[in-house]
Amino acid sequence: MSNTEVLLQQLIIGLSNGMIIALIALGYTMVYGIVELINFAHGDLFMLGAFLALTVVGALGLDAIPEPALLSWGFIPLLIIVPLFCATLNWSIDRLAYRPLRDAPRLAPLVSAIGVSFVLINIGLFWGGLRMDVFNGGVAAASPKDFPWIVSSANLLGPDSNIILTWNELLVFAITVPLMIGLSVLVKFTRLGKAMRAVAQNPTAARLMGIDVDRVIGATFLIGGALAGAAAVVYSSYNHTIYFQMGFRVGMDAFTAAVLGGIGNLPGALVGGLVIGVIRAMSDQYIATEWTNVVVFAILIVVLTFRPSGILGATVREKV
Amino acid sequence: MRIPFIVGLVGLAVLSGCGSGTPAPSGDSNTTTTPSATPAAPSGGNPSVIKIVSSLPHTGSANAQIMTIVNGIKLAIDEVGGKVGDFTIVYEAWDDASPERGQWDPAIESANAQKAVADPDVMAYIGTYNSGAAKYSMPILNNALLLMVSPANTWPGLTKPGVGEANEPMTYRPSGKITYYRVVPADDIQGLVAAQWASEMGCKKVYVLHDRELYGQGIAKMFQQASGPLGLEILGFEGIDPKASNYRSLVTKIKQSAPDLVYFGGTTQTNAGQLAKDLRAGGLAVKFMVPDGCFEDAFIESAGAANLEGNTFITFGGLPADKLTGKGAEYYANYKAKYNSEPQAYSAYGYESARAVLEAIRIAGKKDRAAIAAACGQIKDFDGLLAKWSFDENGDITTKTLSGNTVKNGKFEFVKILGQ
Amino acid sequence: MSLLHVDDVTMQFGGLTAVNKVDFRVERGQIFSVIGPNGAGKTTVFNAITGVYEPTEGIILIDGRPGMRPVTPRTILGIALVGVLTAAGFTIALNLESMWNAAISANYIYKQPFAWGKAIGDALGHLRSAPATLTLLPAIAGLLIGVAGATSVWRRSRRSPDVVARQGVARTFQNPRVFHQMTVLENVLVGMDTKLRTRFWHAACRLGFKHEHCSSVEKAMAMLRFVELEDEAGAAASCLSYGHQRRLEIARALASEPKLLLLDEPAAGMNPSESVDLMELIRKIRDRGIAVVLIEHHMNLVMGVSDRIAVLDYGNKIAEGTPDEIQACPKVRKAYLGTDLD
Amino acid sequence: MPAGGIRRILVLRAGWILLAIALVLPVFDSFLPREFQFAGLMRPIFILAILGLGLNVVTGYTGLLNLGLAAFMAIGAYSYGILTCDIYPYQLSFWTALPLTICIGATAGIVLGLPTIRLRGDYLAIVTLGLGEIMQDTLKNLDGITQGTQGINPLPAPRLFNYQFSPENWIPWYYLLLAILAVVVLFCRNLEHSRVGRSWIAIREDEIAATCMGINPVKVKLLAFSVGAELAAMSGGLWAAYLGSTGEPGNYDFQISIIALCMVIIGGMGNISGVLLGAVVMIGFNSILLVKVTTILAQKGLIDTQNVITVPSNWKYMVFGFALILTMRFKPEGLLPSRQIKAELHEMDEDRRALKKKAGTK
Repeated sequence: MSNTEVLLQQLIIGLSNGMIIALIALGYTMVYGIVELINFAHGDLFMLGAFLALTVVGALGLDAIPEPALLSWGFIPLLIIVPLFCATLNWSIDRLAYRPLRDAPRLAPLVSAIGVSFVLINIGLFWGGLRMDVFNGGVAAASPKDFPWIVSSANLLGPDSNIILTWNELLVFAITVPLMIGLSVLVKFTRLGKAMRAVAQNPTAARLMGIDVDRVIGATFLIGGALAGAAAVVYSSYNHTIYFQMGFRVGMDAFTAAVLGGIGNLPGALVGGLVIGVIRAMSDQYIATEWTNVVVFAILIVVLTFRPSGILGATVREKV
Repeated sequence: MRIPFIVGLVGLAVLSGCGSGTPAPSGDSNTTTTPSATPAAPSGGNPSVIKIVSSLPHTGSANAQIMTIVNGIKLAIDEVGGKVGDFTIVYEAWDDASPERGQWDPAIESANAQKAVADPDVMAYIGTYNSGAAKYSMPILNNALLLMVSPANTWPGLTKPGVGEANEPMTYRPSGKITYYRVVPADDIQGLVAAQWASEMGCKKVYVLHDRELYGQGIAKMFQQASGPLGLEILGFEGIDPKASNYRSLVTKIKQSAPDLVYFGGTTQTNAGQLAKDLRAGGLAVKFMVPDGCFEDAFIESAGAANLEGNTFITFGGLPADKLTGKGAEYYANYKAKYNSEPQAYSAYGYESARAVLEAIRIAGKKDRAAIAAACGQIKDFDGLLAKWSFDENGDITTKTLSGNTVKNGKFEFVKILGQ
Repeated sequence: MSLLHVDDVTMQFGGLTAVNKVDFRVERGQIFSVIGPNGAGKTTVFNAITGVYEPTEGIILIDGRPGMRPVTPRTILGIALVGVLTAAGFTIALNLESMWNAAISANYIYKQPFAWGKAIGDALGHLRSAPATLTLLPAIAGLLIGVAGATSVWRRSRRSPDVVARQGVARTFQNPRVFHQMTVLENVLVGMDTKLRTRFWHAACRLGFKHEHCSSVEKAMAMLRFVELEDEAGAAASCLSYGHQRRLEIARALASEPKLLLLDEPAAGMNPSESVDLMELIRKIRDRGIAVVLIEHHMNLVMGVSDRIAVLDYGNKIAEGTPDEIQACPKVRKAYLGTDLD
Repeated sequence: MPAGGIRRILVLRAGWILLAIALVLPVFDSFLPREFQFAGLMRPIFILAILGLGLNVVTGYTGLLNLGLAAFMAIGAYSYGILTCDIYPYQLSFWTALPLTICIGATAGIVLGLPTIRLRGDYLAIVTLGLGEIMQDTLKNLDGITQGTQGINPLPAPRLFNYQFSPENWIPWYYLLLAILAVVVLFCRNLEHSRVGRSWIAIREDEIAATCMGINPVKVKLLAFSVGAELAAMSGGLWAAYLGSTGEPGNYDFQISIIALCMVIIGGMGNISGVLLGAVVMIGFNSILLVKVTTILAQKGLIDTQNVITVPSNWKYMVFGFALILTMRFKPEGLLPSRQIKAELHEMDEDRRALKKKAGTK
């Protein structure tokens, strides 16, 4: 492989990984923007989404297809069921664990979110014990599960090409980009979007204007959950391994992306995700795999030193 | 008023501490743990009962493997009818793992060791599964001269001087006596044999990866050291992040250097499955070799059988159960008859370690920790599963037989015996 | 020189101009009121004075000094030090393992005595012989990042309310901001913070601490007596009524022994008799030699105590003068009542 | 009102009650049947309680969310390891190494706090979270110095007036750790009731109001951050000394930070007795009760390891999670009431007592 090819390949990998990170980061950033809560459970919600995806794959027998077609029909039920599940779950979590704490001190919902995250991790552990073939009969509940290929793994650039680009990479973009465009349109132009921005700016004023704040927040959790669900499908079909503790690491990457881009800022989440994805790929290639996490962290610190609110974040003026 | 109280408290603490312990003999202040001349074995207990405990990580992804080890131990005890001489043998399986780690936990392992020491009936300690865990329990058990036999520890430094750290293995033997034995060949042998096998298969250039864990990194280093004399070129030696979501960037980097073989020192728990997947997805159709930490069904399950098919090679410090002959074949048949399932790779070693313990008790013939531990070292030409073996002066087993395995049709398949 | 100089101060939030070229001066011992309809920008002026906001334009001087951290030789030295340390940190971080190997691993033989001098020499020797990409480059990068980072951080924190407070300006807030989880007494003790000398280790070990503690509690109690809250000293601040919280805020502000006290609507929500008491209190504060700037809607109170009054409307100062002059000013009446009465 | 009286005593004297219980526990414990003995397992509680007190300074008093305290614990453990182990040339004793460890922890806190402490609360949370993760990576990667995942061992046990502590005899350890914990508690109490503690709490309560009182928020926060780091490093050093090994870097992971957070939250934020109680509850549940229950159930043959749901320790996350959620929902001030309620109960506040004394002497 020539150096250019390597660079191109790493860019493809970095951007694909970055897109997935960004998709999850969007969920963090939306919730943060509107209720100023770091939704710690988001990564684990995503993990449960991946477990559901695997269950659906097992139930539909998608794992039995030896050589999947270019675009498997199996994606369609996955992309409906999993986001729906995650959205409902996220909404319920908000309803039960966060909403009663709306007026409590800042730390209270955050701690509650950590608690929810634990509960979800535990559910994930038990889920892995499900007596299904895709979970290996549920004998070793905690061990990583193989997520079968549901999309063709053939190289689109021809079998001899050094650069690998498959439907998997394209699918990451094909699912993520429309979702992001849809989200921006929703936030910019719809009634709900306007209400969301109003609540984000000032919940009290929004309530006085006749906006049902709780409903708007609930809708935000629904959308954030659906994004996590979509991310779970994309992630699982791209990486092919899921395990019950993956929510933490993936969530942390996404959260770092949200902060790097400027938390509460939708384009910021995208920028942050892509930047982190590409930095990871480049660090793996040109520095050393074992130092990648440290490199990402160092860059985060340097960026925050110069721009305390992230790359695209606006300076917040506290009301006095 | 408060300060005097605290001072008093500290004084009280010191006092009670001095009262309850034996003062250390004055001597070289550099020695870290002063051996007490006669380890005070806890009194009490039932004189006709000898308790054997095992400390293995039940919780976590090694679970399936561990269960077959425990079954192996039980099998060995049942074979002697639960009695050695006049002593009734009681066995307890302890867990040294915690769910949040999904593997062994240092606090639990050292608590287990202390618990074993405190129990007057415990005469032998089978464990640990992980070499890292052994480092915690070894000094504690050694100080009490309690026999410890490991079915799975492969870190060379635990027994052999000169291969590990400067203070190994003496640091694990505060009493100066050897009380730790293992029935598996250590990693230096496995690393060497793996490199030999790679060379035999015609590989010239290898890329070595490891999981930055004690076991994986250690064995990868042994592989690297053995490679030089064999004429294998090491293209890279790199640690991976076991929690990463994928290794595609790394695979691209490896691809650029075009190796014949990728060696990964790691286990199923440290994402060997994902690495195998990404090697294939990244279009790197080279040989992939892993050590015995991946010799369990969970590896095939998490990697997806198709990704391992044909070009994945696993070294294992022993033979697969169904390839055993003689005593080994007997064990395999008994196991299947008793538990109605296939034993996993380390089950045989669980069985073997329990047999070693029982043999030691038989030789010693009395319920005395020091005697039993010493007796274990005297085991010679024991009719083992693979061949006749003895314990050498370090407490290592003398057999050096390893097997080379591959994956065919979603199952491990034995290829050949290595290192003979 | 007047105590407080507000010179052509403009505050913009995005496109909105909240305060437009406002100027006034407050002299020592004066009670100065700022009045105006809601949203006229009064509180914004307070925030600009106390350093909570940075004015978009204009100058604010307290006792002739701007309310921000001055650039001193110490600042420059500090930034330079951060730069040098970052440079050293970067270089060492990149060479840590190899330096360690050269100094420690190569020289230490298990349980043998260790030659420290040789080890240090070897470490430095190793650094000297390392390629420039591993030493000079990170050093330069570290120096640049360190200096730039430190400058950026320092500039951002330059204008901070605590700097202004240390210059002798104390304030209260429109909605009382007492520390709810502390007792009333502790609230006042926080106000005294700048006057206390207890250092960290002294506090932790209770060395030479009793004396200051007693005298500060005594002073705090005197403060509470001054605002007639001494009976509540041990109560949690959150248990106080609204009016009492306002008094507590005043006591807390006074505890910092300010030269200038800014009161933001101290009489809001008070009944007439309470505001008479308050008027008395404000005079008493002035008599201690403290200048008071007051934002207030209660015209009786304002006209009763003020020496001078400035009137804001839509961010502009429309009038300034003695109470009599203000009462006579037609522009003010128009601003308040919307039409010219005459 | 007797009920109120008992409650008052419980609230105001919780620390003393806990201390008294801790002092007699080993005696009481020796009367229990062997399989129910647990006092030896209390030692991790004492060590981790120090960590909890460190977090209490940062999060409880100052309101900064530090999710990476484990990083400082790791720094402490490894500093202690490098300073004492005989494979390095330093080979200091416990009593010299521990203070040095604390100093290293405090310095690390300042160095890492300087660029980050000005960040808003949630940004600080992610930065500290990241710090906790990369500290493990760094320690693993620098294996030439830290022995990587092998951990540094063995570490010498302390020696006190000719008495050599040893791993087998737990009672001296018990009292040593208890005494150190008592000193740390005293340290924290003194700080809490001093100018330093007041400024921490003021910053937590209302940063703007506190700054307008002349408190420099950066200095105050940095101090809190570094005190937290120093206590965490101390607990790390003790942990390493207690285990006789630093363990592998992966032991100092997010779980540790979270357990510390749970202690502080469940026990009662900003309340020392609460943190101690939280430590007892959390660690007691985590490494004593759960282990005991699992062992007993296993002996009775009620556990099917092939089935995750039947293993009690697999329910741990669930229990922790619900504990956190329910605490926040129904008792956000924690098990032991916070200062505010304490203040209500205080009729003779300490400060007023000081005043009375002063007035009396005049």
